[in-house]
Amino acid sequence: MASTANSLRLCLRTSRQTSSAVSPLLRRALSTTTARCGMPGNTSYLTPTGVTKSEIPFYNQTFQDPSEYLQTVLKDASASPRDKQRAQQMLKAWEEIPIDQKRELQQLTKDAQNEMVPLRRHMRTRPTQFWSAHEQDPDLITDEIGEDDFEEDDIMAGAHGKLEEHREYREYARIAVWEMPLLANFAKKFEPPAEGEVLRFRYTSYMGEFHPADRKVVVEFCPRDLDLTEAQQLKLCKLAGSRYNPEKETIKMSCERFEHQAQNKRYLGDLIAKMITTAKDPTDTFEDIPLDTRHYKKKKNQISFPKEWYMTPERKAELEAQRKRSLMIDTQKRARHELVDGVQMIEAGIAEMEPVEELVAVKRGKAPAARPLRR
Amino acid sequence: MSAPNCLRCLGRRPSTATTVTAAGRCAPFSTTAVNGNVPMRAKTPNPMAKEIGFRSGARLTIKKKKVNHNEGKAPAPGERKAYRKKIVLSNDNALPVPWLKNMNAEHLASPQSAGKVLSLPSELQDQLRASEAFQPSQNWGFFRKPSTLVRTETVDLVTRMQDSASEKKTLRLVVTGSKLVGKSTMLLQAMAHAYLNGWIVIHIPDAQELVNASTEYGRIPETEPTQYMQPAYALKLLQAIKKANEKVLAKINTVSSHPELPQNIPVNTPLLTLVNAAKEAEGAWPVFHALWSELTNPNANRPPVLFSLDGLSHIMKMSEYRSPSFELIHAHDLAFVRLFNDVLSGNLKFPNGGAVLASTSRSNAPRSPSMEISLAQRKAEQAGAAPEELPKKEPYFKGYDDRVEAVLKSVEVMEVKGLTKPEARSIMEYWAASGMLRAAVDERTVSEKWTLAGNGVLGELERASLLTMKYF
Amino acid sequence: MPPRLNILSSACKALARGVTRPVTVAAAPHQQQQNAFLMAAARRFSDNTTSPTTPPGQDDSVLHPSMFPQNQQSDHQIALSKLEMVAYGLNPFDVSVDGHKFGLPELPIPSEMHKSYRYDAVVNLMTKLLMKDGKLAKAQRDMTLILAYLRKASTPKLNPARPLVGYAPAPEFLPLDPVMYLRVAIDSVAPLIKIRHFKGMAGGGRALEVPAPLAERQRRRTAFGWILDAAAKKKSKGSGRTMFPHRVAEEIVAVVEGKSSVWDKRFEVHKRGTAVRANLNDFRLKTLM
Amino acid sequence: MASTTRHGLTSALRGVPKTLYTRQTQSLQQQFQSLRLSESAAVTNGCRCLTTEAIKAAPEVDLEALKTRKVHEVRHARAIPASPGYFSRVAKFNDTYIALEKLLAQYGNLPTIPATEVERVQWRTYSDFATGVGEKIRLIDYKRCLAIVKRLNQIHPKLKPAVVKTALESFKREIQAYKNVPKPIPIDKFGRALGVGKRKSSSARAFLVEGNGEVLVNGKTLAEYFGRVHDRESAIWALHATGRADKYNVWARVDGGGTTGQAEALTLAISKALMAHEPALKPALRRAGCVTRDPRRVERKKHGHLKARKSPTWVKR
Repeated sequence: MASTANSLRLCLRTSRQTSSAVSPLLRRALSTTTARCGMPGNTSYLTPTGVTKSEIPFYNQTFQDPSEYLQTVLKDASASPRDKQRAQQMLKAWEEIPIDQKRELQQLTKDAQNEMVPLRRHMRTRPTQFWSAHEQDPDLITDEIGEDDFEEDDIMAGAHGKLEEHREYREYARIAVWEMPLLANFAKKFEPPAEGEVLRFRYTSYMGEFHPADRKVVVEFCPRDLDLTEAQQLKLCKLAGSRYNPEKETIKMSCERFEHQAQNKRYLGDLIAKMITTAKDPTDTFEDIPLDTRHYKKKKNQISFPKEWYMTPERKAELEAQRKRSLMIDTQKRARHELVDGVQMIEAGIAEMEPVEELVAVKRGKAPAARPLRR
Repeated sequence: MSAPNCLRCLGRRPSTATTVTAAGRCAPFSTTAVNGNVPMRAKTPNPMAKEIGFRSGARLTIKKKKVNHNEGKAPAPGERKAYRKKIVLSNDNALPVPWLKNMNAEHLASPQSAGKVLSLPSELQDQLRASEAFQPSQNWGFFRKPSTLVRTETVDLVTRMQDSASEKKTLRLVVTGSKLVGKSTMLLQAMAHAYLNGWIVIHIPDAQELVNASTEYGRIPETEPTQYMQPAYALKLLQAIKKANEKVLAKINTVSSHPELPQNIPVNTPLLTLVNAAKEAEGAWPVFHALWSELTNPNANRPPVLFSLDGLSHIMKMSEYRSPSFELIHAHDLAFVRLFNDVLSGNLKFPNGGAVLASTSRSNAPRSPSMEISLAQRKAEQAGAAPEELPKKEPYFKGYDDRVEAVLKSVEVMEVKGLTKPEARSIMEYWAASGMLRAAVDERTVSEKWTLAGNGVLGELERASLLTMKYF
Repeated sequence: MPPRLNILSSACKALARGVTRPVTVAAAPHQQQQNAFLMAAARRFSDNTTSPTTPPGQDDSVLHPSMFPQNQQSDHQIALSKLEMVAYGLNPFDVSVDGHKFGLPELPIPSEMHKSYRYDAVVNLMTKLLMKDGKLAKAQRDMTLILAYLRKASTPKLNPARPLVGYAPAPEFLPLDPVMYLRVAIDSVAPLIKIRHFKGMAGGGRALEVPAPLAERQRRRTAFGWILDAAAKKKSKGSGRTMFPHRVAEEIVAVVEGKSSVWDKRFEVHKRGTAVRANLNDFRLKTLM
Repeated sequence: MASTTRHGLTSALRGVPKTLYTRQTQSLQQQFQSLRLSESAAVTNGCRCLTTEAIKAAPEVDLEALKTRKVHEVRHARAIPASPGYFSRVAKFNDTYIALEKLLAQYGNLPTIPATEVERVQWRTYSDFATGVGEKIRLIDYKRCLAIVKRLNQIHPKLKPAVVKTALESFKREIQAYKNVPKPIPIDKFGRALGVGKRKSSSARAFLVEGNGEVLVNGKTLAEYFGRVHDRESAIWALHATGRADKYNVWARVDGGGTTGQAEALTLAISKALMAHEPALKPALRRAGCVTRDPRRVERKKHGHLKARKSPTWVKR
């Protein structure tokens, strides 16, 4: 039992080692995947779409035991010498195995064959029905029959979904840990634009997703950077119209007319070139038209802390002098009794007023004056 | 709410309308009276409504609080305005200030009196009152005698007036400044100086009255472009001039006869009689015109003239008046405004010198963009700015007015600023001495009020110290 | 406080205590002058702790020390300690040492220096009573106009039959102190009592009227309420924003002159109070009180 | 075989390092150390729970060890509690109390500093501590406990041993109110102090610098910015009340809210800046009502009300 297992392992290992030379039989013995052919020398295991079966060597033909297969390999011209000598070794190993074991193995493979037949049958992808016509994800293409009945051999669909979710998380976690750091290799240090590079382009990317706005390109430049005379610069600004920002003195234009970024950028570049040429031609410099800045809403005036209030030594001295002066004034006025105090003034003023004759209270009711006057 | 109506009309006795109408004329469930050819009646309360008792249940009755109007008669028309505009120049409660001096002819021109408070002599008070130099919004009524603070700006202005008079030139100047800073007071001081020095003063206290279509107006024949006179205002102004300048006018005689006037005014009659010739409105404008021609007559010896106007921006826009073709009349087509602008723009000169002063207003003033821009330009020029760095006009702004800019092309601009602390101190001492400021006036108090008044804006200083609930 | 500075300051204190005042003042006038100057310098030429007492000093060409305000003892102490600190090589005017630059206002600062109590109590109360719909700014403007009117109004002629409150000054004073004017007017007509009505206690469904004393604030409130009612009945002369305040101000003047109908209200209340004062010891009230 | 696997499992669960098992000199006592209640877990979820600290994956079964060891030793294992007070009413508290007493006995004679000098600590309240421990502690006991704690806290900070510090930690509240002291406002190189004040929904930032009494609010003078004299006064009230109105200049940025709010926000801002310049003025400013921030805001509207408190008029039916 164990010995057979060992021999099986041996075969498996060999088959694993032979990278290019595929052993369909042995592989198939433990695989549920569709029959694929490994063309010798072709390492890719793609299902041969478009390739006719006749061209494929030993398509669907089964070997009784590994030796046959190895023989074919040795015969095969396209096999690499490395494979061939591997095959040699394996053949030797095979010869050494005692006969009864070989027989057992053949028996085993037969059984395996018989079991594998239904599994190995070529799985047809379902014809896309109407409902699943626009389905992107093939996993979601299902036929409703027998979808929900649950025989007790598996976890529920929700649980599968959960697992799927976890797999997704972990995938991104892996990316974050293993691949993101590699981005650092692409890092470039910033170098400021050179003298000649006056145009500043802005692109928009949505991380590979499609977005109607990702074709948009914006260019900003300062007329002063272009080598133009004052008049030409002014004309350029006038041409730019409402794209001119009088505060920053820049012109900012965008284009999303065409389908691709590159086209838009190209268009902008041409446009700027045209504008510059127009600005340069001396036939009509728009002298008579004043620069129109109505489109620009000026920011509220940026107020800032007054410089002359800064506490410099001069300022300090000046303030000291002021305070000294004012204290001097007060003390002098006090000394000369010239400091005007409102309350004292009032008292003094009242004192020198001539006293009014004192009114005497008479008994109530007698005096007519006592009766309150109505308005 | 149609349903209750319908139910109601089911229970209702046949109403007048339904009785009148022939059967089947009205829809069975409608509450509206049929108004086909039926004569509608005056609505009468339905006598049956009560006993049938629809709209039963409690009703919301809001009891109006009865206000008893048992007072006397309402004030006569114009009385309220008179009360509002009443100008009180003295307050017997206020203490007399011993050190206060009366203003005389030289005071305002002398730099020594800068930063001093001077009181107006009674005769001058009457003159200023006649020419409506005092305003009800100014707090004259707090003190025993009306007195003003002589500021450095005042001295500056007055000296310039004197110089122009002595050189027989006409000073053309616009007084600007922020709100409540004392522009009108500056005019008043200028007028005070003029009166004290025997000038002839013509003052238009509020330019708004000229343009807001409040006085009657009429076309002046054979004028191109058509000008409009304001006879009623002319009469008012003439009387003000007469009252204010009586003495001076009595001394001066006419140099030309004025045939256009109804009364014959021979040569060498005193101008006073000429002014008196205006008895009622319709004759007033020619008389004023005659007076004006006399004053501006080049070959005559006249005293210098001060022509002042408050609220400049009113006359720098379209007026409210309408021309016969019902278009708005430009303020410069009104004769008075035209005269003023002639002098202000320098087209017309007073032969013996004088001054024309205008002050902008901040309290009630329409925006006049071209006035603002040109005043800003003048200010920049005086500051010595090169012509290219003057403030520029908005190229695409529609609201500018060339006539206004033409007038203000070469005027001088004087901006009135806030008081300095010494000035503030002196006037606050005056207030305290007259018992209206119950506090010791020392540097700290002064500085504090100065701060509260937005760096010594005079009007704000008054608000902060006189018109306050604060108990000092 | 690091120990070194601690020691130094204590040393300064000791020295300052050691020097007696007469010595500094009399024996060394120059020293005193220096001290005075130092004091001024210490307060950065601010006169925050100045006392109104003016020392006799005629020489005003220079800043003579005797001109400086002198509440002496403490100032000498301060100046001396500062000098000592200088001697110890410390900056005497270091803010961290004494946390002020211009001298400290003496505490407690007067109550009208509190932001919320800046106005006189009466004025404040009256302003709040003038207020409608929570428009305090308008009420305050009205109050200023009232006070301004009182300042300009002619001296009131008192009516001997309608005596003012005890503390009322001579009528000439009143216009010069409008707040006092207002207070006098209100306190004079303020009723001492109000009449409380106990429903159905008098038997036969009649209310039992009992006089109850009023607190000061209540009295003023009632009085000003009456004044406002009287003002509401007046017809205003002018127009514009001065209408209402002038009416109220006129009423206040009328009150002081004894012409106002408010006096009658007060008289009525008092009379009623005296009439029903027997109800105070009514047995039915015993159950309540 | 089966027993071995079970044993492996248990050992894995207990997380006892395998060396314990391999070594023969391993006592039951040691084994049950691993069974003791973990303080932290008890404190967090406030109940006694039988936890093993750090659940590890089962160690790899190595057959040699299985062969060599004699398994019957650990078969009849009985749990012996870690603490002697395990069966008392308030076991954990007793333990802590005893521990504290030990500490006191040990370090009680270290030099102390007077209670006024000790940096203020907020100790946990009785209810807080009791719920934390999850035992029915008597108040009096906790008070005794705290007394010891405070005594230990008085030990001179330089000499206070680490064990004492750690012991005291469990009696301190998580949030120490005394720790958050406001940052002192610096005076920058231009001699300015920046104070920030708020009121209602306005906020103001005021730069205070020595000067001659000029005030600029959003670039305007006081009179231009505040139409109302009352507001101007309250804006510079801090300066007015301390008689500094002519000693400083103010340059302020204000936004939000209405005039009153802005003015009183300025009051607070200026007074804070002033206190940065002259700390000694604080009592005066406090008495002038310029130090406290007025917390009143607009009351929120409630559902079922028309405004904050106004409810719709009652209609019959």
